[in-house]
Formats: sequence, structure tokens, C-alpha cells
Amino acid sequence: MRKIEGLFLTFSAVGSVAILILLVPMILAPLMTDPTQLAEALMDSEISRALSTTFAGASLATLLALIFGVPLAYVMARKDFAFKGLLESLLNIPLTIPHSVAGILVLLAYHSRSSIGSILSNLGIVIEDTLWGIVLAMFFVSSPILISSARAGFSMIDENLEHVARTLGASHYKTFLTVTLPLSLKAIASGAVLTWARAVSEVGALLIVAPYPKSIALLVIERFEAFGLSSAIPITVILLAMSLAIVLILNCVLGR
Amino acid sequence: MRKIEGLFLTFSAVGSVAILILLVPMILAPLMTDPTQLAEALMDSEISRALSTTFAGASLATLLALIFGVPLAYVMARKDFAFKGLLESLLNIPLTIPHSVAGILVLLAYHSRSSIGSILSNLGIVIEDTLWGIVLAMFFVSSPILISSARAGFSMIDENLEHVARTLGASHYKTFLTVTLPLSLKAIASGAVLTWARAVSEVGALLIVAPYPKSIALLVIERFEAFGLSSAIPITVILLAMSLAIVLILNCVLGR
Amino acid sequence: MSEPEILLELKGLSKSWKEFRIRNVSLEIRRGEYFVVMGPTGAGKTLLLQLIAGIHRPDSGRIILDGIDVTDLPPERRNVGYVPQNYALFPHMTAGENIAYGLRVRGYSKGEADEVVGEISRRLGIEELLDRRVSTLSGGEQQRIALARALAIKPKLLLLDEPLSALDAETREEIREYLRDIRRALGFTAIHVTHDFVEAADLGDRMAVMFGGEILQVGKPIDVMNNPRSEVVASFTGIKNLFRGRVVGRVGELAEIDVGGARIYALTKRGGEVSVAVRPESIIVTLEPVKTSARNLLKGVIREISEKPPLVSLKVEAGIEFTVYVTRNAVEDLNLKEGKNVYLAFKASDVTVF
Amino acid sequence: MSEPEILLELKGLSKSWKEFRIRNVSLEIRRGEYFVVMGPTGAGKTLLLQLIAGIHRPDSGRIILDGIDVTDLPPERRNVGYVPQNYALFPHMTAGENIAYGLRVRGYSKGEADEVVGEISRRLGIEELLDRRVSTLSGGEQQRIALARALAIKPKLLLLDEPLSALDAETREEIREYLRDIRRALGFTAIHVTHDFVEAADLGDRMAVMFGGEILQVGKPIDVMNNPRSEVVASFTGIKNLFRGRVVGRVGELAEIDVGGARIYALTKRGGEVSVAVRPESIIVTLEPVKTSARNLLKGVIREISEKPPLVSLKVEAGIEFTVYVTRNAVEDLNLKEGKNVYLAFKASDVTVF
Repeated sequence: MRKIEGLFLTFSAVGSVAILILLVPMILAPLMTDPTQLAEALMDSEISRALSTTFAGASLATLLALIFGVPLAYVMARKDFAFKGLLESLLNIPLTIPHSVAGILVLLAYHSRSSIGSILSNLGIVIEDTLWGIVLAMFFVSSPILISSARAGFSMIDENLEHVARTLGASHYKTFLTVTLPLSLKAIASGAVLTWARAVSEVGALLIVAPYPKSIALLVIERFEAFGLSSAIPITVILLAMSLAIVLILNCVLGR
Repeated sequence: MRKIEGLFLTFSAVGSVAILILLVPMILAPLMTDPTQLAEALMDSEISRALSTTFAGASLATLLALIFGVPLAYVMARKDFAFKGLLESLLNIPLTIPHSVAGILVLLAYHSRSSIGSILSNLGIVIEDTLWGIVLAMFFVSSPILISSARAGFSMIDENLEHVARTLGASHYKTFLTVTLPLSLKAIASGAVLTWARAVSEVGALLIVAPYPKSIALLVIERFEAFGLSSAIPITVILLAMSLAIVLILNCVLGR
Repeated sequence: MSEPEILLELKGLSKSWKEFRIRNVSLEIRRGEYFVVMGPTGAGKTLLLQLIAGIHRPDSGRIILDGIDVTDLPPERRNVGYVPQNYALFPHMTAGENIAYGLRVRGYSKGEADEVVGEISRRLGIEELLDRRVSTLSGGEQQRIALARALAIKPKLLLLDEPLSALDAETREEIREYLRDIRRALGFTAIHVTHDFVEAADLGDRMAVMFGGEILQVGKPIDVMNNPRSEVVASFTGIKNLFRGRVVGRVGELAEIDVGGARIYALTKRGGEVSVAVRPESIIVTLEPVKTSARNLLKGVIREISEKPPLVSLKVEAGIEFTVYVTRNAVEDLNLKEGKNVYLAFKASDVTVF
Repeated sequence: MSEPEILLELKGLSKSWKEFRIRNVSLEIRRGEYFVVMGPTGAGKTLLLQLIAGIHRPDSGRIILDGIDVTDLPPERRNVGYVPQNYALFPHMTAGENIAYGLRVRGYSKGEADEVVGEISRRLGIEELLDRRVSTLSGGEQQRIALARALAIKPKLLLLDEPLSALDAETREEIREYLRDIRRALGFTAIHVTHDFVEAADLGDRMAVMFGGEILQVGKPIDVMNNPRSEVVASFTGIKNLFRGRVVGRVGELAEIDVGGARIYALTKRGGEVSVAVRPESIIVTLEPVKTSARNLLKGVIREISEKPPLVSLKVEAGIEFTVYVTRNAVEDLNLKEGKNVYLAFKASDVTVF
């Protein structure tokens, strides 16, 4: 036999350590789950309340990211302006900052006795221990994902398509709605799914800004601390299944 | 004046909401910092211990990701094999799963009374409340970033370069070291920086697997809960400055 | 015959955009005219079209379309059809939906739009393509759909950016004829940008030569190519022995073409007005009228002899003026001199018709 | 002279890879030979080179290089120089470091490697490029560096994948001459893959025609092109009036070329062995030997007349056999018949030399 495959064999062996470390926990957890416990967890009203709080928060955060982030992404994809590079860098800070620090930053800026927060309070928006707080914290840590994904999507569209649509009589808005958006739907959708998943995954910022209403990631910690490791397994398996679903949906969206 | 810029004006206005929500907290926090408090924080031994614990953990996690993840990425970039698509999906789960759930998965698989954990204990590796635990939790949530970044880097190299190097007499290993690695250095380096930042940012998994030794992200939470919002500001500003540095380094590495 | 009305007037148009420049371009396009702008890559041809379409705004100068100053109007209010070099068909629509797009955004109902699409597709011979996805179309088919899409809105002016350059040689010829045919059938006004003199000579009623963002010469293609006013124009319109003529008789594919002062025999299926060209290297000079297989034998007189190393260039007046390249050896051998009578022989298969 | 030794032997090589196929290819390459493999895109030419280089392993068949079965050896143990179509220069090294790469991985010290690089650079005329970064090199310069890199390791065999296809027409000609020159100077064995008959005719000692993964014909270029054994081979080697000859005299750029049975005059600076070709459309037939500016006038006899719509094809034996296309009209006019004596006239400037 020729030795050409030698490097691939060695690399596969070394690389399988990474695979093992990452996959073993995902495989063991379902195996260690007691089906009756799993069934109970699915009935547990605290779990379902935490899930609906989390999903509501993540969905609202993603919606806000779509409303405010997609137009921003379009402007950044099509226009050059001063300090664009700096703005890009700053918008990526939430993705690299410790999550608890992100929480402090959000709380500091928007708590109800801060100057902005007091304005928001007058509008009935208080963030401490409310769904608004969850949404805001989630938006802060996750919306940059959607912005950069949408921007990449817009950048990949041939601008001539927009030019031609305009010469054919479509206004700039109509062009955006009928040409630009349909062609960047994949990028925006996969960005939205990732943003939503990132929002659901958040722990640190929520612990600071809004530990209540209880989100599912915090409930896992609470159960673990109060009743030990085995008590957290059913929720873990449920959320693991959800993550798998998200990853598979993403693969479909991206058409791989 | 012609109306062509209308859409960009509207979109900029809408998009600036996203910019405001994201940037205001980053701008306010440094403004609210008392310089003497900041100086004290820089002297605070608990903070410097937490920082060194965090950096040690994140650096070790990144090192392990480099050692095991880069070879894996190379095999995945160059070889087709059964269930490659599924493996890719599974390797991305840690990026979409709630962080506390990631912690439960890691603890469940590797705690000292588990079957794998007991083997590790015999080797002197216990994860509960040790640096090993921090490294493992950080590796679990962050290494997929490096793997996918390195893989993208390898995929972008013209395979003919490797072919030619081999015909010139370089072994497959030598080709990897002298041609493949130098050309994918940017992708690997930026992946490593992002992996390290992601490891530093972790809260949820550390709360479950190894709340001690105290990492910086957890110290922020502890200070906040014990002494209130203002006590956390100095650490926040220090870490904010670090994140900014990371983002700017990344921009340089990627040569933008 | 009175002078045709001016449809488009460019007044001192200037624009810098990325690495491209337009410098003080003034031009008048007549209603119904097929106008070709010819120039090398980077001359600013595409930028000129985009200024006319309203995609960019000029740094200075005005654009008057059909009597209205459209300089400050966005593209959607100009009614100008634009076909970019890559066609830019909407990939998320069928060919038919592409053609209907301009009608639908104008508020036509689906039924009304379908009717117009059906009509234009019939006239352009693309009915069988309407249900196809854009990605399944060949280059030539994409070009036809892009033309139909631009024509469906009955534009005042059609802008074609290198419409043939992305096609292979065979399809290029086919689409060139197609443009000639639909132009005759529909009678639109068009500005066609190209770097190929064949397109200019074959399609253009008039042409402009563009270089470095400036218009260097405007006129009928035959005049511009035979009388370039500068070295630069000559260098990229440099085609010798180009004549405009009319097919007056034929035997099979052997056509007899009247080119004013002379008759030229060539192989072509075309009729009516045509352009013909003969390479100077392909013409043989003799002193006697000999019978050969060459169908073209013209009597002329040498007007000028000049060096064209490694060859010698002769200008021969034979009703029309020919340029002929011969070897120095031949000049001595035949004792060729200015004022000497000679015969020019060239084969029908060596005449290019377009 | 004894038969040269076989350097490379391919025995029944087959391979499927992506959309490409090699089917049962057997071939012998002689030591010192310049062998051209010619075929259309998708014929499997690149895959064939990659099998010889060891980049892919054949599904079946054996590769014998210099008496050793290398089928199972990795590329680094074959000592075969490979220049891919895109050159694949290492972008993170200078030109000089690229050339030194093969020597350095073989354990040469920096000094030893520099010496060899200096020597080969001198012989290939690329000394002034050595310190340049690869990205600053033109296409032709990149090609020279890639050649030098492959030759620096003194390979048993040099594999060139479409070495001229990425270059513009002028550079292509230049590099073609360059290949001829360095081949004469260094005397290596090469397999050169191309889709262009000019390269095959000009460079190849022998050639193979490849189509659909199979070798259809092997032989000297002149034999393969003049006597294609099948329609497929004829279709892409289809060049008429191709002759191999030798420059025996000249006046300035007008060269006299001995092509065996005849003398042909052409414009070229080349000397020694050359290939010449004349387009059948460029040859004029007369019944009398007339004095014209055409430098070539050959007496011959019509051997065959056949239809080539819209023209008529004549085969004329004039020492060497010419194919001439004339109009049907000319056939009748001159009363051309098989067996009739005619004269063929064509201009020196209409002869292609390569």
C-alpha cells in the first residue's frame, strides 16, 4: 500500500479527540435520561413557563433585530460613509465580551433610574426583572449576528439587478421588496435562526439584567443548584434536541 | 433634489435604533467610571486572580482547540467521508445550545464519579471546581469556532499548491507545514482569537462545571450581587476595553 | 427629408466613479436611431449608459430626454430600458416573470401583463422560453429575455451594454442578426456600447468613438472607420478596405455587391445593405487582367506607396480606394510605382460580409 | 540510429474522478522526447497528468517510470516536475524561494540551493525576477518561474498542463518560443497537454489525440494532422495545408522554406525547422503562370474535386498536396477538372509559420 494516506490517518486520529470531547456529552446525556422523568419534565409547568418566557424573549429580540438590523445591514452593504470600519468593529463587541459584562453594560445604560431608563419607565418599559429586560439583554448579545449575516447576504447580490429593476419603473422601496429581499432571504433567515438560538442560549446577561421571569437557561442552573445534577438532565435533553433541530434547520436553509 | 437617496435615509434612521441600543451602553459605562475606582480595580488582587484564571483557562482551551481542532479541520476540508454532513451539524451544536445546558452536558459526561471522569481522576484530572473544569467547559463552547474557521481557511487554498509541493519532493507532512499552514494562518489565527474571546465570555457552563476557581465573568456577577451595580463598573470597563482590543486585532489579522 | 428630431441630448456630462471617468461628454441621439458607442475596456462606456439610465448622477452637465431635463430624476422615472452586460435577469423569477416585471410594477394586472408579455414574446420569438427558470437558459436565450424585459415597458430609449461580448462566436453572430431584425420590426431608439468594430459597422446608424472618458469622433460607421480623425481613433477602429454596399445579384451564395465605384463578389446569404471588408494581405496585384479562380478582379491605379514593415502598403484607386499589403520583393519584381495601372485580384471567400 | 529508450510507460490506465474519465490509456514516452497530448476541454488531459504525477491513484493499470513501477508511489517519490495550468506558485514566497523549494525540502543548504537557483535562472533568463513577490509577476513571468521551479529538481519528466492557455496571444507566442529554446538548451523529457494544434505542431516530437478519456491516435504531429484516422481526430486537428519544412534562404523577413516537394515563401524571422500552413481560401488558381505580387506560384495537377458547400474543394498535387477552396462559379469559369494542370498562387503574407 502506498503511504499517501498517512497524514490523513494521523490527523483523523488526533482530530477524533476533539470529536470525542464534543460529541460524548451529547450522546451520553440522552442515554442517561429516565423516560418517565423526561415525560414529567414535559408536563412540568415551571419548565413550560420558563420555555415560553425564553422563546417569547428570544423571538421578540430576533424580531427587533430584523426590524432595526436588516435596514442597517442594507445601508452598510451599499453605502460607504465615514468611520464605517469603526462602526463595524463596535457592533461586533457584544459577540466577544463576557456575557455578564454585557449584562452590566445593558443594566447600567437602561435601568429605571438611569437617564434613558427613566424615559423608558415613563413609557411603561422597565427592564429589571421583566420580559423587556430579557428581550433587551438578548438583543444586545445576539443582534450583531443577524446584522452581519444580512449584510453578507446583501453584499452578494449583483447590484445590476437593483439597477435594472429601477429602470423598469420600480421605486427604490419596491426594488428592495421585490428583488433585494427575496434574493437575500436565505442569509437573513439563517442569521435570524442563529440570532434566536444565541438569544435562547444566554445566561450571563440575564443573570444580571433579569433573573426573573425565569428563563430556561437559568432554570437549569436553579434546578442544578437546588436538586443536583440528575434533576437537570430532562431539561438538558429537551434543549439538546431543540439545538439539534436548529442546526439541522440551518443546514436546510443554507441548502447544503 | 432627486429622491434617490430616500430609502437610504429611512433605512439609516431605522437602523440607527439598532446602533443606539448597542452602542449607548458601551459609551455610557466608561463615562460613568470613577478613575480612582478604576485604579483600585487594577490593583485588586481578587480581580487579577480571576483574570489570570480566566486567561489561563481560555488560553489552554484555545491551545487544545488548536492541537485537536486544526487537524480535524484539515481532514474535513480535504476528505469526503460518510456522515460528514451530520458530523458538521453535531459539531455546531455547542454554539447554539443554552450555555447552562452545555455545562450540564460536560459535567454529566466528565464528573469524577462518571465512567469517563473516574478514568480521568485516576490520571489526576478532576473537573469539578478546578482549572481543568474551566478549560473543558470553555473548550466545549468555543472550539467549534476554531474548527469551522480553520476549515474555511483550508478550503480556500488551491489544492494544486499542495500537489506541486509534493511533486517537488515534499512529504505530505512537510507540505502541510510549509505550504498549507502558512497560507491558512490568517484564518486559523482569527479563529483562535474568536475562540479565546468566546472562552473568556463564558458564564453559564462555568457556573455549572466550575464556579471555582473564580473566573472574571463570574466575579462580575458575584460583585454585582453582593455590592450592587456600581461595584461592577470598573471590571466592566476593563473588560470592555479588552473586547475592543480583540475586535481591533481581528480587523488587523483579517487585513481589512 | 427633414432632420430627425433629437431624442436625447447630453450636455457637458462629467462624472468620476471608482476608477472610471466621463469627461465633458456632449452628444445628440436622434429619435429612431441605432447609435453605437465604441471604445476599449475602461473608456467609460458603461458609466455613460448608467448616467443616462439614472443609476449614477453626473458630477456636472445635463441630460435632456425627449425635451425633459431628467438629470435629477431617479431611474424609475426616466422610462429608459437598460440591458447590462451580464443581462442581470432576476434569478428568482421565470423568464416570463422577468419580462412582466416592469409591467407589474407599473400596476398592470396579471392578465394585462401576460398579454403584453405574450405579444412581445411572439415578436421576439421567445414564447417557448417563458416558463423556464433563468438559470436554465443559455447565454443567447438570456440575452433575448433581457431584451424583451427592457422592451416590454416600451422605453423611450434602449441602452445595451456590450450585448454580444458574453456570448460565443456563433451565438454572437446570431444575436447580432437578431438585434438587426427586431430593430427593423420594432423601430426603437437604442444606444449600443461595444469594443467591436463589426457591431458598430453592422448595426450602427451612427457611432461615437470613446476613449479615456471622452468622445473623440462621431459619425456614420463607414466614415469614422475610413476617416479616423486621430491616431487613437484609427488604432481601434483600424479596419482597412471597409465598404458599405448593396447586394444587387447572386448565384447561390455568391453575391454581387455594388459598393458605389465597384462591384465586389462575396459569399453571403445576406441581402440589401451590407458592409464588406477585405484584408489588405489577401489582395494580389498583377499587371495583366488574368483569368483566375479569384472572383474579384478590379482595375486600378497606384496612388501611394508607403512602408509597412515587413511589408509595403499600396493605396490603389479602383473606383473605390483599396489598401493592399505586398512584399518589398513583389514591388521590385513588378516594378510597382505611384501612378502605375494594376489589377487587384481577391477571392470571394476572402471577403468578409457583415 | 537505434530506437530511443522508453522513459515512461502507461499500461491500461483507467480512472474516474469527479466528472472526468481516463479509459484504458496505454502510451510510451521516449527519453528526451517532447510529447504533446492534444484534446478538447474535458477529455481527461489534466487527470492523465495527475495520474503520472501521483496526485491521483489509477483505478486500474500501471505506470512504469524509468523502469520502476511507480503506480503506488506518492508524488514526492517519483521525481516528476508538474506545472499546473494556473502555475500554482506559492504566494507566500518570492519567485526565488519558489524555485528553491524543491531543493530545500530535499535537504540542500540555503547556499547550495541558491547556487542551483542562480544557475537555472541564468539559463532561463529570469535572474531579475528572483526577489519579486509572486503576486507582482505577469502571467508570462509566472509561467517562467513555475517552469524553473519544476526544472530545478532535475525531474525525470516534466508535465505541463496547458502552459500557454492562461496567457494573452502575444505572451503565448513568446512563451511558446521560450519552451522551444529552453527545451533545446536543457534537453528534458516533457509531456505537454493542450487543446491548440499550433502548440502540438510547433513543439511536439510526437503527439497523442485524446478524446473522452481515450487516446485516439499517436504519431508525429504532421502525420496526425494530415492523416487523421477518424472523424473525431480530424475535427479538432482539422488544419489544411500544414507542412513541415526548413528555412533555406531569406531576404529580410521573406523566408524561403523547403517543404520537401516544393518551395514556399513566407514572412517570418524564424530559421531552421518550421511548420507552415496556408488557408485553402487564400489560394488562387490560374491556368497560366502569371506574374503577380503573390510570391508563391506552384504548378500542380488537380487530383480530386469535391463539394464543400458553399464552395468547392480541390486537391492539387504540386510536389506536396494542397487543398484549395474555390467558388462553383470559378470551377465553371476555368473549366476545372480532375487531371487538369493548374497554377496555385498565394501571398507570402498569407502563409502562417509556427
